[in-house]
Formats: sequence, C-alpha cells, structure tokens
Amino acid sequence: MPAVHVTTTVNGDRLDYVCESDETLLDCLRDRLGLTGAKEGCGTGDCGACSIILDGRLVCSCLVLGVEAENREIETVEGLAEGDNLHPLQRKFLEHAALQCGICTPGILMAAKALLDRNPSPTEEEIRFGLAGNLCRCTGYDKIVRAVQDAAKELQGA
Amino acid sequence: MRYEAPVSLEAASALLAEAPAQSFVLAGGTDLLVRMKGGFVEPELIVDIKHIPDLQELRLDKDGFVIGAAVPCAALGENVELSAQWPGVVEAANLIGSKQIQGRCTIVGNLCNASPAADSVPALVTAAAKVRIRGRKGTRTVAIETIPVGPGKTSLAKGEFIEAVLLEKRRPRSADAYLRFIPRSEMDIAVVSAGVDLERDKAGVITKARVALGAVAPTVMLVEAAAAAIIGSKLEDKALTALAEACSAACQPINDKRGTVEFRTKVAGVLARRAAQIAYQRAGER
Amino acid sequence: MIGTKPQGERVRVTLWGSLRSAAEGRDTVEVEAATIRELFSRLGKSYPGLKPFIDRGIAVSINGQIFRDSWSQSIPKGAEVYLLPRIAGG
Amino acid sequence: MPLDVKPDLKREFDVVGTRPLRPDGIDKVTGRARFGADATAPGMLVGRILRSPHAHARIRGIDTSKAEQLAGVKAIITRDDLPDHSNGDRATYDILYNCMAREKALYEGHAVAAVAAVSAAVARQALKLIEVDYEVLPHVTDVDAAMKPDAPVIHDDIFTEGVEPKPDKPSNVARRSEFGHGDVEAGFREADVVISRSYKTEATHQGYIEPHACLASVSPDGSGELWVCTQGHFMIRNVSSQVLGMEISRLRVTASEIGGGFGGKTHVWMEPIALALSRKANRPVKVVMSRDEVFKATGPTSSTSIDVKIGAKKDGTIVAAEAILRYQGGAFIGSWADLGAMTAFACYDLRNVRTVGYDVIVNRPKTAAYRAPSAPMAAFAVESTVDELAHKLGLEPIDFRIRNAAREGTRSSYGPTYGPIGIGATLSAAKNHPHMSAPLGNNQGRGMACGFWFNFGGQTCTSLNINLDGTIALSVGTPDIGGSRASMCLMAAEELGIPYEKVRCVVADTSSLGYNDVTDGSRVTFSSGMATILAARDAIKKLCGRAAQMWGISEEAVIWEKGYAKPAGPNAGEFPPLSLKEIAAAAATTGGPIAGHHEFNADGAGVSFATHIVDVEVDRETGATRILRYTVLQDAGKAVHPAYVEGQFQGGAAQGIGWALNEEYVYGEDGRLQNAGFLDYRIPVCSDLPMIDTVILEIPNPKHPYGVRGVGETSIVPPLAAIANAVSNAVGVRMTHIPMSPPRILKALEGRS
Repeated sequence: MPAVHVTTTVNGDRLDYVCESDETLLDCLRDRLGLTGAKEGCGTGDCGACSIILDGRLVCSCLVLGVEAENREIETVEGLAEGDNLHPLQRKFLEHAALQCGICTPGILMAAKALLDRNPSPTEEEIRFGLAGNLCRCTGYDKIVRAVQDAAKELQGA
Repeated sequence: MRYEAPVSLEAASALLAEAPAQSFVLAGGTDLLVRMKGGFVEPELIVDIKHIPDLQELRLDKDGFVIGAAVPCAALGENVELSAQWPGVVEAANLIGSKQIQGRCTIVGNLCNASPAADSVPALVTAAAKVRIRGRKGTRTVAIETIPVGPGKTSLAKGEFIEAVLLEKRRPRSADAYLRFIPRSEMDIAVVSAGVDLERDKAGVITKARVALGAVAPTVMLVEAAAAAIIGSKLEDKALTALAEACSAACQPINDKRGTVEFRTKVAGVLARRAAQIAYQRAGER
Repeated sequence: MIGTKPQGERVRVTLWGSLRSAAEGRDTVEVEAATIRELFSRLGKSYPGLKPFIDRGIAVSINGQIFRDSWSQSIPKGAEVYLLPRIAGG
Repeated sequence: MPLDVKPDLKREFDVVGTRPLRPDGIDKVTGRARFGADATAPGMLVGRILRSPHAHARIRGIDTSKAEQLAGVKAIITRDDLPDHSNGDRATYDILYNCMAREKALYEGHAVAAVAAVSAAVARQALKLIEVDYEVLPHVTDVDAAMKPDAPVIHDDIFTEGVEPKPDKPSNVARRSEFGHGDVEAGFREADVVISRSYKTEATHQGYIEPHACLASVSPDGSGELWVCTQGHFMIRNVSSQVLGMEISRLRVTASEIGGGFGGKTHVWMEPIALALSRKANRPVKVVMSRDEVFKATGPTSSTSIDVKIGAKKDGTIVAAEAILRYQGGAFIGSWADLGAMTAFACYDLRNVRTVGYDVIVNRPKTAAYRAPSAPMAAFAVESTVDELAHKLGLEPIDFRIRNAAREGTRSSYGPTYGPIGIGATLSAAKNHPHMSAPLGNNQGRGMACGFWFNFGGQTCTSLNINLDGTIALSVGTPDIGGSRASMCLMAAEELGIPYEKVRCVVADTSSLGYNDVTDGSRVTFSSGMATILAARDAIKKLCGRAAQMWGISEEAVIWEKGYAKPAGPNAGEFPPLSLKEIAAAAATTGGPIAGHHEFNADGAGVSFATHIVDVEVDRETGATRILRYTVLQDAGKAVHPAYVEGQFQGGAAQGIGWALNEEYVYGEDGRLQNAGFLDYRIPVCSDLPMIDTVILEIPNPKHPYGVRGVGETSIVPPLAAIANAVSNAVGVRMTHIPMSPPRILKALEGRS
C-alpha cells in the first residue's frame, strides 16, 4: 500500500504529511511534522504521555492512526501558549514546581486543559480522576493537582 | 496495510464481504492498535466506520435507544437521558480505560474485542440489550450475549459488522448498576465484575432481575440462579447472601497475573451483592 | 622499604564480615598508615587475600565519615577505621 | 587538601531557601525540551534489537544471511561484532555480555542481535529474518529456588565468595556478606520477648515514563557522538569506549533531558549497540526501547526473601537483632544483598546485631539501582518486626523507636560510629505531628516506619564563566532529573551576591568539563552544589584581583560583599565599590576572560534518615487498600529550593506506595515476564493518592558550605513497612509478602477468621 497524503489542522495551522497507513498519529506528529511535544511512554494507551486533543476530545495519539487525522482539528502542547504568553496551566505548573523530569508534562497539560474546558471548577477528586490517564513517576501528583486547582481559579477570574 | 473509510453502510459491508482474512473494523481502535503495536495482528485491510453518519448517532426513538457503533463511550456519559435511564450501562462504559480511552473507545468495539473482562458487556447483558448486525444481505438483530463466544472470538460471520446497540426504554420502578474490581482506582482491566438489573413492585418486592458476571469465565455469564435468589425478596440479608453464593458457585475463573480463582470467586459475590443494593435503591427512586 | 616515608600512626582497621575469610579469619588488623593510600598498599602486602577486594574498590570509614575514592585522605591518630563495600546509589 | 567547607551556621541566606521558577522550566511546559527520543540527524537509520524469547538458552548459532539481503538493511551486529576488550575485568565483561548475549542468553529479553535499517518497518522485518539456533536450558527465576542444591547453575565459573572453606563447586550464590557486632545468641537469651518472621518482596521497576533512547553517530576514523537520556553521560562515555575498545577522547556524549531515572539510568544498556551499529553502517543510528523492552531488558530491583529475629526486654530495650537477607541480582554478579545487610538495622542503637547477605544469580535481567537500592526491602522486614514487637511489649510504635533509635556516638549495625545524625529529630517531629493523633474510622489504621540511606559525594567538576554583561554561565556535569539546575543557580547567585536570574545553568557534554560521577546517591545538590559554591569563590578571588588592578592597589586589600568588590584594610584607599558587571565589562583590559572552576572528589555527604506516617482504609470484603493520609518527615540539612525538596519526599513516597500495594514482576513457569507493560505493571495513578504532606527538617551538615544533605533517595525506604504496619493496625493481619495486593490481603483475612 503506497504512503498516504494527509491534510490536517494542528494548533490552528493547516499542515500536510505523508505516512504509512499503519503509522500512528503520534509517530506522524513527531517524525513527520517535527512536533516532539507529545511523547511515547508505552505505545499502548496506558501512560498518557502522548495525549493530544482531537476534535475537542482528549485522546492518546499512539492509539490513533495518522491517516485518521485527515481534516481533523488537533491541539498539542506546542499550541497551548499564545505567542509568548503562557497558558495559565503552563504558568501554574512552573510556579508550583508541578513537574520534575517533565516527560509527562505535555500529556498532563493537555489532559488538564481538556478537563477545565468541560469542567471549569473541578473538585480535587474530579481533577484526580480527570488526570488518572496520565502516569507521573516523579512527583506523586500532589503539586500537579494544586497547580490545576490554581489555574482553574485564575481562569474563573477568581 | 490498506485503510478504507467508507461513508455508507453499503460501501462498508461491500468492503468487508470480499475482504482478506486479516481485515478489521476500526471504530475507536483502542484495542486494535494495541494488538497491532504488540505484533499480535498485522491487518491487510482496516475499514474505518467513523465516517458513516448513521453509526455516529445516539438517539432515543419510540422503541428505545439506538447507540451507533461509532459513538465513543464518553458521549454515552454526556447523554443526559441515557444516563438517567441506564446508569449501570453508562457506568460500565465510562470505566473503560482512562479519559483518553473514553474519547475514542466504543461499546461495540468492547463487545467485539470479546475479552472476558470487557467492562461494558455485563451491564449490556443485564440490560437485555440487542445488537443490529449488517451483512451483505441486510441486517439482523440478536441478543447481545450471543456475540462473544470465547476470548477474542465472536459469533459474527465473515463480512458482518455490528451497526448499533439497542436498549429498550427504562421500565418504571426498575434500575441497573455495574461494579468491577480493579487494584487501582482507574486505568485497569476488571479482575472481576458484576452487573445487576432489577424491577420492584410498589411494595418494594423484586419482580424481575438479571445478574451478569465478567472475567470469571471465557465469556460474560448470565447467572439465572443469582437472579432467582433475589426475585420475590426486598434484598434482605438472606437474599443478598443467596445472591452472592449463587454468583460464586457459577464462577469458573482462572488464575492469571491479575487475580486468583479464590479471589475472583469470592469478590464476584461481593460485587453482585453491592451492585444489587445500588440497583434496588435506584429502582426505588423511579 | 628503601627511603621509607616517616612511619605513620599504628591504625586499627575493622573488617566487615565477609572480608574476615580473606584476612586469616581476623576481624581487626593493625597496620601503619598516614593516608588511605598507604593503608591499602600495606594491607595488600600483609594480607594478600584482601588485595582482590581492594583492587575491585572498597570504601573506608574514618570516624564515621565514608570515603569511596579519596585515597589521599589522612587518617587521624586513634581514628576508628572500617573497611566497607563500595556503595552504589540510585 | 582539606577545604574550608564548614558552614557558617549563623548565615542569613538571600536567595537559597526561596522558591524561584526553575531556569529550564519553560521548555518543559511548551514541549520544546528535547529528551532522548526527540533528536534526529541527517541520514539517520532506525536501530532495533532482537531479544531472546527464552529465560536460559545456549546460542549455538546466529544466521543473519536472509536479513542481510533485505532491501533497506544497512548493518546487522551480533556477538561476533563485539570482541572482548575487558582484558579480564569481570565487571566490564559482564556489561558487554549484558549488552549482547555471547555464549548463552541468560534471561528473556537478553539482546541477541541488532539491526540498523532505513525505516522501523524494514528493521522489524529484518529481525524476523534472523535465525537463532537456541538450545533451551533449564532456568530458575526465584531467589530461594536458585539457592537449592538441585537448582540449574547459571554460571559455571562463579564460586561463592566470602565463605570458608573456599567452595570448589560453582553456585548461583555469588557472595555471602556479614556485618554486625556483639553476641546475638547471648542477647536473645537475655530477651523477654523475641519475634522472628520471614518476609518476601517481589521485584519492581523504577518505572520512569521515558523509555531508554539514544542517537549514535560514529565515523570511519573512529570518532563518535552520542546523544542519550542517562543519569551519567561521563559514565556512558567511559564504559561504552571500554566495551567497544575506543579511546575515551574519541567519543563525545551529550546528556539529553532525562525523563526520569531513579537509578535505572545509571548503567549502560543499548548505547554500545547503537554505537557499534553506527560504526558498521557509517550512518547515524537511533535506538529507542519499547516499554516492553524497558521492563524485560533494563534493571529492575532484586526480589528478596528475608528472615528477621529481634529480641527486647520488657522495658522496651532491644537486646538482639539478626537478619538473613537473600537478594537476587539478575543474571550477573551484584552486591545488592550487601546493601540490604548494611542498611537493615542502621536506624537503631543495638548492643548485639548480625546481618548476613546472600547475593544470588537467577535468569532475570541485570539488577540496577532503584532509589536507595536494597534498603526498602530490608526496612520492610525490620520495621514490620519492630512494629509487631512494640505492640507485644505494649509500647507505642513511635516511643519504641525513639527509645532504640541510633544517635551520635552509636555504633552502626554496618560498622562505623555515627556522628551527628537526624533520626531523633524526625522521630520527635513525627511524635508531635497532628497526623499522629488524628481520629480514625473503622477498617482504618495508622502505621509508621523509619528509613535510612547512605548519601555520597563523588567525583564532580564544575565551571563558572562570567559573561561580558556580568551574567553567569554555569556548567555542571550532573544530569538534572528533579530540578537541580534551579538549586545550582541559587547557590551560585548566593555566593556571588547577584540575582538568581543572572545565572544560567546548563548540563555540559563530556567534551566541555572534566569527569563527573553519575547523578545518583542523592549527590547532586550536595556535590555539584559544593563545586558550584567553590567555583564561585574561585571566581570571586579573581574578580577581587581584577578590581585591585583597576584601583591600582594590592589584592589583599580587596574584599567581596553582596556582589561588589570593596577596598578594605588599613591602606586600601577610598574607592566606590565595583559591581561584578563593571569588573566583567573591563575584563579584556585586566587580563581577559574571568572564570571559576572546581574539580574534586566530594566527601562528607553524611547519612540520611526519614520517618513516615500513613493512614489506610482496607475493604475487608475485597482486600483493597486505600491510602487516606500520608506524611513524610525528613532531614534536608538545608533546603536550597524547598519545592524540589518536597518533590523528592513526595515522589519517593508515591513510588513506595506503588511498591507496597501493586507493583511486581510476575513470572510464568516458562521464565517469561507476564506483565511487561503499564497496564498490568500498575504504578500509582493520580486518583490512587491523597495529597502527600511533607515536613522538612534542617539540621545543617557540617561538611557542606550551606549545610546541605542529599534528599533524593531516603523517602522510598519507609513506605513498604509503614503501609504494612497501617494494614495490620486496620484489620489485624500481618502482611509478610510485598506487594500487599488485594488477593493476598483477602487471603490473609480469610486465613485469620
């Protein structure tokens, strides 16, 4: 099967790439488009490090085929900030030291954004279940939850 | 590997009819792509059904709910009417994987992956759900429990695929509930699971019941004896104990990396009892 | 030894369990040494059984402080000296 | 040359102890940070490794001819491409053998061959075409089974060391070690109460979310570049060049951002393979491990089997303590039982103590360190027994520990006498902490435990260069896993007396600095921090010299204060202070670039203690355990950046919780790992844990200019025992097998009733 040409929108930009029909969207973002923000931690949808937002839904990009992205809307961590001002989540993660090694941070930021888009003032438990699909081995999640709570407050204009 | 994205049911079933042996339907892909990554399957053809309008619909018509095969589980939880009438089914569907998985996986995919531990299947079985299957010669509708026949195997004939899951309207004074045991609080495959659907009369006596267990046999198990144990009762302790014992007796679990025979046998009864109490309490509120 | 350096202090060295079999079963030995380097070279001569352990890397505790490689470290008079396995971190 | 590193205990710090944003944070929250797998190079090939499906097999032959013909395959290597350059050094030979199997495949997942191809698909296909002629041999994976006389012997050239008389038959027991003092038999006779129990812990993995990855590029003249995620790129350079017979200067290694390590990336895994493939193909080769490979073929912990016996008088004084510790170190010689035997009773002041360690070889991957390696398992066994003994004596667990805790002057169970140590402080802080007296519901229980770990210093080299505009370029050689660059900038800024933002810290590659030991042993803030402070002092001396030149006075008449050179002393003369910026601007005219360096083998790291308190709730009907509340109390000496100190406490506790409740390597009868993935190797998820409260104690370390102690490892030691004690307190079953999974707890509950 010859490679497939895909036209899609990533962080608002219309982009094209050519990929094999069995290549994952994660590999296309990283190897075809050079967007290495999404990371492969497991390749089986169990760690969330590859999380992106596809047509408004939080998904693991390792469990989506590159060819499925035709005419879809993709949001990745590279698109979170607007120009040089960071998204409140990005700022709060730094202020709360909510990351140590940072490999899980892109995926967790996308999951937190998807959570706050649907539930602007979540309880601690809602945050914890909203982020349960993103493994972090360094922090024990404490400061991550506090950073999301703080960002939610700021986004609410509180 | 050939990838096709038909936009009509006819095109899809035509593709699948003369498809090579190693061909698969793609909806959420959260099982299929894992098996591809692990090298367990190397598809020659993938038919992506997410571009067929009918399959993307979740609607309530006069006979009940029609849940299209391409509707992601997350959408089930967001449907107020479905969540109100079938909380057990929605609970089960929303336990699959994580938020990321929920955005993609479908209950038909969960059903056709035919894992003994599939989360949504016990709840759909207690709900007496049906599935509409499309083949070359048109469609047929069957009870959902006839689909899985063994780990990884379904009763679908070559070229057939499931269009929708059909759920009746919720009968008055009836409700369902689903519980599963996982060692963590999220992200796990059920070690053992139990679904209960029951109906009670005005006095609170249970008149109808269906009890199903997951991950304790090659396929989901409908346990008649467990239903019988609570019909005619108001879920007093004696009835609950009989329910738990009937479930444990029916189990034929295996020892594997996720759980032991003793554990699954005991906890099946515990979960069935707790699910029955939730369903009984929910039914009281309707 | 020709042109020997000034004699260091007599140092009492305690060996950990499995080294005893390499030092004729004794759990303490005495040797003259002013630094860890001298300690190792003299120990190796008087108790050849210890040489392979020393070559593979051994840690030395002097008054409770553990030194892994600093062989020029001096050994104060009357210090408590222990030989210990080389410790890996995580 | 003893350094003047004694801390000035009365010092008020300006920036050290504050919580600024880390200098490298923006890249990590915007996706720009480049980890191991994020690098590419022109003409790059994809490397893939063929691994043994058998736990133990002789490799009679490897036929790569079909694979060689596959279009797109550029290089294939096997053992024949890796001649033995170890010239008799067993440790180097074992590393070579572990990188690629030689005579035998020693564990499932052991590398057997490797391919470099134009695409992943071609590489995968090529691996299928390589035919390996295996003679499957009997295997053993359990530590106790491997010690039985009838167990299959894995290495016929290993004879148990540390045993008299010297054995003449090869054995899976590589080494026996012993520590302790006094007369334990006499002590047990004197005891009123004696408890002895046997414990087992299963193997766990560090669980870093970033799989190993590297990009190697070696040219025909033998010079090479390697981009790799590692805790020690200098170690990678030394070991890779040794294994491949390259001269060290030929290889330059750059440490990428590292996606977690915890000791698991302190070793060489597939880096020599990538270099060898690149050398043969004469093109860059990128090798990225799958998660399955990370579980099967990197460095999990030992699994252990430990017997503990402790005796005490009615008044609560421990009079005798003994532990026999059996640790498997995978298919190669390790000294993990040594560490277990040394740390087991290290928290206690004991008259009679004896610990015996057995390092055992099995058909499993080569064990690597995992955060205070070997200590959590030994602490689980000892702290569980101590807890049970406290209850038997009718004493509060915390009081029983305070009574027997080690203190300054205590002879440690591994030998040397302790100097000033922090365990007493953590215990009294725990005793007075509100968590210790908070109410508990039914099926809920509280547990506590203590933990000990050696910290150490190690070889460190740091350079601090002053830029024209007075800003600082700080180069350290210790990869930054948990935010240490922020601490380095804080210490440099503090010593120079300039704002934190004026310092930029980078982790330099191996051609820009002298040798640095691996980032491990909780050493970075201690050693690289001390080197940074001393490099800053070196720079300050030079800055004062330059100021003296500018003022035309003698160097001795110039002092440095809060970022300024000032004239001082009787005949110094009146000059307005010169800022660092002003001196830097004039550098060209006063002698050229100004820099401070420091290279040394840091010592005096001192030992580290922690006390943990945990509340759990156990579901009696399913055996599931939920963590309700968790408190970590640990001594940091001086918390340079408190947020990242808290992060180490919380991260260690979370890993301990996962180890205690869910994580384990599950092996089948066929010697194969059954759960090589994050679905069935379950590390804690966000919804599993409560907030983790931390208490930082600051008892200054006299051997560091700012009093710093390492904090990175100790907090993984107490959780296993603390949770076991909490479960026992909640539902009255003493769990002796880690992890305390629901099936095990349920079985224990049913066994008891």
